[in-house]
Amino acid sequence: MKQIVAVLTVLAAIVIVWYAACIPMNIKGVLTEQERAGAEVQPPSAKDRRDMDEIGLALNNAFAIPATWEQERPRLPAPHQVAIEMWETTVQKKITSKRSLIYHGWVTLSATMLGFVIGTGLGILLAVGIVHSRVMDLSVMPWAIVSQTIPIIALAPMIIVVLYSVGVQGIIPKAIISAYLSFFPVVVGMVKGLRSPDAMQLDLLRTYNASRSQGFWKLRLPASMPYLFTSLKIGVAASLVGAIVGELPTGAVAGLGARLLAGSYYGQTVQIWSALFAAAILAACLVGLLGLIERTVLKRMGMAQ
Amino acid sequence: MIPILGAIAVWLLGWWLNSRLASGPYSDTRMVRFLAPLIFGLTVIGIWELVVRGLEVPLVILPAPSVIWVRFWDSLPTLWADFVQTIIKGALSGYLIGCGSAFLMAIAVDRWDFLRLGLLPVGNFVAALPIVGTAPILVMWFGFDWHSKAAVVVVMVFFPMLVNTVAGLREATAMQRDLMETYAATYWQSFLKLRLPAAMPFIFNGLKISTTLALIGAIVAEFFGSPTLGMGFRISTSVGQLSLDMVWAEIVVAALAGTAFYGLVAMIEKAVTFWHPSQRG
Amino acid sequence: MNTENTTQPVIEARQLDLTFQTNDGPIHALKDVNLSVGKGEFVSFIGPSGCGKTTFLRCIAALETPTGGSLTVNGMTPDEARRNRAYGYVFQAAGLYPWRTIAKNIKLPLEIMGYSSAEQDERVKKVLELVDLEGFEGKFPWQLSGGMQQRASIARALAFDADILLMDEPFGALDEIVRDHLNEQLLALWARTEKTIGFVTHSIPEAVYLSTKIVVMSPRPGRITDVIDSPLPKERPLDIRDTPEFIEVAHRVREGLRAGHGDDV
Amino acid sequence: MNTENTTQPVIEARQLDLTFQTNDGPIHALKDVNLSVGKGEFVSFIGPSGCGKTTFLRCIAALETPTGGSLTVNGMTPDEARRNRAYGYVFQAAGLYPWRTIAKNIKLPLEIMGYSSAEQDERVKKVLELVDLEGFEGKFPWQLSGGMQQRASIARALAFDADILLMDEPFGALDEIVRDHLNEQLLALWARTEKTIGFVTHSIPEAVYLSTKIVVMSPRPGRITDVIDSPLPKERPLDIRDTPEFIEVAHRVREGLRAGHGDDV
Amino acid sequence: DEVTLQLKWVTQAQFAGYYVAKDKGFYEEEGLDVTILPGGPDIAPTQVIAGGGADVTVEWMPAALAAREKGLPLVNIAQPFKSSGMMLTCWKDAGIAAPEDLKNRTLGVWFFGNEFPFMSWMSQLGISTDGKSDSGVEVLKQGFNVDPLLQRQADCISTMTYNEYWQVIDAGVTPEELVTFKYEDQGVATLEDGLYVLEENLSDAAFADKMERFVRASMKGWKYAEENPDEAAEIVLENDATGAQTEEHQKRMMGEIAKLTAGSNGALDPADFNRTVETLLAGGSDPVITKQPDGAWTHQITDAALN
Ligand SMILES: Nc1ncnc2c1ncn2[C@@H]1O[C@H](COP(=O)(O)OP(=O)(O)OP(=O)(O)O)[C@@H](O)[C@H]1O
Ligand SMILES: Nc1ncnc2c1ncn2[C@@H]1O[C@H](COP(=O)(O)OP(=O)(O)OP(=O)(O)O)[C@@H](O)[C@H]1O
Ligand SMILES: [Mg+2]
Ligand SMILES: [Mg+2]
Repeated sequence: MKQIVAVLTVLAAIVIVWYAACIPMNIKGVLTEQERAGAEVQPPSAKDRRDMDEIGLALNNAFAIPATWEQERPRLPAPHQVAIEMWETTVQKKITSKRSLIYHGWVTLSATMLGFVIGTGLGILLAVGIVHSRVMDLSVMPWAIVSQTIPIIALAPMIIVVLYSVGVQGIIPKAIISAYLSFFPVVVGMVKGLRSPDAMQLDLLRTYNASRSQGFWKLRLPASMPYLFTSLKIGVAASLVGAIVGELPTGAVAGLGARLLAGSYYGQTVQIWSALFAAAILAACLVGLLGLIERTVLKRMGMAQ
Repeated sequence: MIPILGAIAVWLLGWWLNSRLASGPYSDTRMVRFLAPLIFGLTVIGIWELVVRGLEVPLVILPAPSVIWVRFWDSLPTLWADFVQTIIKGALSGYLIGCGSAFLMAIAVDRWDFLRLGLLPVGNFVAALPIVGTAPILVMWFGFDWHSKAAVVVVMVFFPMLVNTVAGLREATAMQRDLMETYAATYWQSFLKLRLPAAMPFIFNGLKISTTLALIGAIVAEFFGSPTLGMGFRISTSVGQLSLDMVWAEIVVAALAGTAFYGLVAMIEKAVTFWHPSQRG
Repeated sequence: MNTENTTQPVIEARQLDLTFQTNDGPIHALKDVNLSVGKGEFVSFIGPSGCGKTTFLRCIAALETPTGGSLTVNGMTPDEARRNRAYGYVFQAAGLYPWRTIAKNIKLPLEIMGYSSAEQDERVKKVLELVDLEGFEGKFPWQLSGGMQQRASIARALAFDADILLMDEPFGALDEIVRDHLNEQLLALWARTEKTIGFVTHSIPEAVYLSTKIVVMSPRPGRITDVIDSPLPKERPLDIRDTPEFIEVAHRVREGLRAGHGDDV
Repeated sequence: MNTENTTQPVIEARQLDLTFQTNDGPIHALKDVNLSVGKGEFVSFIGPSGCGKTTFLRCIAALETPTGGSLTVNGMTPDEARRNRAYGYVFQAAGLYPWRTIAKNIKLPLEIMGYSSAEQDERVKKVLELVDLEGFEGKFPWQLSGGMQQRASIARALAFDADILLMDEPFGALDEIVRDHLNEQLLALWARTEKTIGFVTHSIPEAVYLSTKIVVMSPRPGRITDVIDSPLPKERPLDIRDTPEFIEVAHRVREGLRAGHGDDV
Repeated sequence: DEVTLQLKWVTQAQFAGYYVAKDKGFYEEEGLDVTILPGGPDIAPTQVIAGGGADVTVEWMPAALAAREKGLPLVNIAQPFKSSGMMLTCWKDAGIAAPEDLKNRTLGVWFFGNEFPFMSWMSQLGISTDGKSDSGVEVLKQGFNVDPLLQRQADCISTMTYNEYWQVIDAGVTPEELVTFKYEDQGVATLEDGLYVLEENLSDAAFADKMERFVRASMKGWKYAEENPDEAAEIVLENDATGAQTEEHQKRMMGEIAKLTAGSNGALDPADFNRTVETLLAGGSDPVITKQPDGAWTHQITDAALN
């Protein structure tokens, strides 16, 4: 309850700041429009206004302030503009329509899910290898860190082209980029998790003369569950970013990334912002869903108190 | 065919060497901890070279490491200029501003519970905004030079740093806090003497995550507009010109810079949090 | 009987009540607790796990707020007393800060209370001697054994001049020999400084050996079932534990405990 | 004296040595340890912290490899004995797996050793009775008090038929009343099953009350300073602790400990 | 037979001919099953074809010639676009009237292989591109929209006659406020939107035959699009998966595109090729190509396809 009040307060504060920020951000564009429409603007020429202070401009031309919240292509769209756009492109469009955000969200989501499954699968396998083989631990782990310093996003177009060349197209290239991004947090989290049993718990199994696989299934795997879920949550958000990145270079085909690109290409700031928010909401939903699964699983395992 | 067999041989050799090292008597020494990944890296590079040569992969798809190496040495001045533009100006300044302001914000969040309850969920939401969407907006707002890149980096590192620092500041155990209570310590006394030191492992965790984010952010932001300089600019332009060797040379720079940056932060961490069990092990 | 009536009470609880609200419903941790402790007394609290010993100590130190009844310390509320820095508290685990050396850990309260640097050094030296830890000032907590850590945490509580020393099972983790030794030292310190001490323990001999007053508690809800004023003299060599008076008091404590335990074994 | 010579030794250590290599240089944890334990004996290990009690127990269970001397268990190496599942080990902390219910925790060794499902259920039922935990099968560890957890971990070690039960301070965290009760039960169990038991404790009365043989150890380097064969009968009511024999043995143990302690108090 | 076509950019009227040919069944008539892959901001069509991801690609000639020098033997088999649509669009009030006025300004330029015509032009003008000075300009790598001009971060930006220019106009700017320099008018135009294939494939008779049919059908599509611009624009819209394109913009674009394709029957005019090569060879200190390209185009396909 207290949390809801707090969140709403913070949101309200953000919205107010946002509206206020629209004024200096958009005032120059608005004044240019007003000038073209014949209004009297101080100073009258766009060239003079170019290097002027925005807040001063807004004060000098107070009549133009309301228009900063209504521009068609603002530098910073007002919150209600984004909200209306999202409403129109989700609820008011058929979800099969190419103009529906839900359709595009679904396209992105399917690549995200595929990539997430591949990424986590590989991540867990690698983590198991690292935990069980000292050779892998010594030689692979440092490179996993180095691999994260490579700007994969910059490589996305090349990856896609290379995959084209072996005949892989469509959802797979996106999924691979998304898998690459989700892979690392899962490896790190799972290595930590699989190593989380303490010496005593391991010794206990030794006194039973348990085999390695028994040790894995009965001790390491269950013990790693909380870590797994934490890293899955990070991983799924990364996956989504990966899928969106993968959509950019393949051209404005479909998906939230394509929406972002098209919005950017045609200067449709409102569309960019609504695609951005759609992506963030999608991420929040995925993380929330994982949180829900986490809670039920851990509860059934008796690990949530 | 022969290069492919060679590649398999290189793989087996690398694996054999590392197995020997790992199970040998010195497997816990620093030397091995350094050597094993090196051997692994060299193995991968060897295989790469042989496969590219063996299958005659075109240069415009994947250049061989030797070609990249030559390009790297030939283009040092360009690479250096790009490095300064992207890493020093864009990534580093954004990193400092972002981590610094996140730290200050974390103190405020820690101080007022209301902020923690309200801001953190919103913060997590904002952190989920994909960089490829925010970068063009920030380029539009902050111009083409490194300022917009720094802004992208600030946005990227702010929330991971905030979340980690806030978690860290709550890390002190109830008993440690109670002790401060019995001394009737003021807020700032208990902050400086208890919560801040206890938070250090978490703060460094955030700082480490942020290093790679900063690098990636600065490079990717250049895709959306830049002066004719910078690693992201060079990568995308070189792809267009099919100079894949240059692309990979820049990637080498990014990996080197990222590893060095990460390593530096990890070293400072070791010095500051020497007392933490994870550093003593 | 010897001290309670002669001096004004330092700690006075009347019908003290404390209920924790938890997700599984309320837990009645303390119920109708009445206790009066005079200046310079050594009070031990003993009772089965979960009977509210720690909770009561925390109430005295203003770390917990009672939900009913009254509690005064030196005639003030516990919170005022806390602000006057009346308490030295030793927690069950040593709770040293791992990033500070032993000496710096002991200096912690002194820094907070604004002692001069010279005074800090002097006091650290004094209390380290008191707990036999000379030469370990520069070590970090994790370089010391559990027993040494516990002693350092006692030194930390002694470093400043708190009237009231509250100790929650300080010797729980130590072996018998070390424990005996520290018991002797604690008694000597108490005799010298006239501090009022509240002491939680699970060991009957320890409680009887140390205390002027033994408070036996029982759980669900936590309450005091017996308060035993010790007839033992203030001067207590270790072998006092073989005297009939000692064995008798120990027996009474054991009976009280057993009664409180009931079915819960 | 009573059992050692009549049966073939189950555990036999000759000049056992163990040195840990650490960053701060080697630590000599065990030096020249000689011990022979017969079938069905109850051996207690007592000594100050860090004297190598745990290390010795771990050597027996093949969790640690000695660096010198010889050690045989049932005439085999400890590792062979481990593979024959000769050991039930109770660790100092309960160490239950938090994601398993009490019943499932007790089943863990049974699953690993491949008992049939029906047999598992039956054994769980039996050992839960033995430690007075009927009705708690479905609970998770954190829903139990510390004492109950410790009992569950003892049940886990009893569930399969290990010849040798090794217990490392199993009752360290319990209060005296609960401890007495568990001591009685452990003795009863031992009398019934004829297991050989190795038991680490810090409490002199506990060691004397339980054991047929008390091994006193001293640190730096860890070695055995005294082995006391108990003259007490096998049948031991709780009040045997007030008999002169008991007090005498306790005295001898205390003296041995004090000698070993030396300056290290 | 299957043919994969890689476009240079996203689905829009710039590629109307191919979409029309597909939609109207012209490819089918030739017995072809054509897959059209849209491009995007960071996809290099040359790289796609090098990797075997496409049989034929739409590319600009400078990029294709540069790739050829890099060892990727691309050959122009058809040239549906006669003229160049590229231009530089500037604010008039910034005081720019002639190319000489560009000195000391900030210009937005596309990179990713599209910077070659601009670089050649600047070197012909004797203007350096290393930064603002009396003899130089500051070059920005502009993104794929017209914001830098609208936000006045740049004095001039690159635009296409059929696309970005109209976005500026759509943003409310009147043509009178702008000054444009068409590369065509400046004599530095280079050939755009040609069809390129890998040289080694051409010697394969089956492939050549496939390309003949492809070019024939494509040109039929182009001519149909020229004659029915509105219908062509709608076909493009139907093929746009993002749903971001507007009908108005695409119809107008189709109109502009028609002007560029008008003079071509699909066969490359060698004179245009030579002019392009000259322009590129003149490209200053860091020229796009260093030597006269050899065999970079052929009439083999168009001769067979169009006669
Ligand atoms: N913060 C809390 N919230 C809810 N319940 C609590 C809290 N602290 C203590 N309790 C409950 O209050 C009761 C008394 O706890 P307390 O810690 O005082 O026992 P104790 O006598 O110190 O036991 P022990 O000997 O195990 O330390 C217990 O039932 C405990 O579960
Ligand atoms: N894995 C290890 N590496 C290095 N030193 C060790 C290790 N295990 C134990 N030691 C050292 O060996 C000595 C004996 O330790 P051990 O745990 O056997 O003592 P203990 O008698 O069980 O003490 P306690 O009563 O505190 O449990 C100690 O000095 C300890 O520090
Ligand atoms: Mg307590
Ligand atoms: Mg031990």
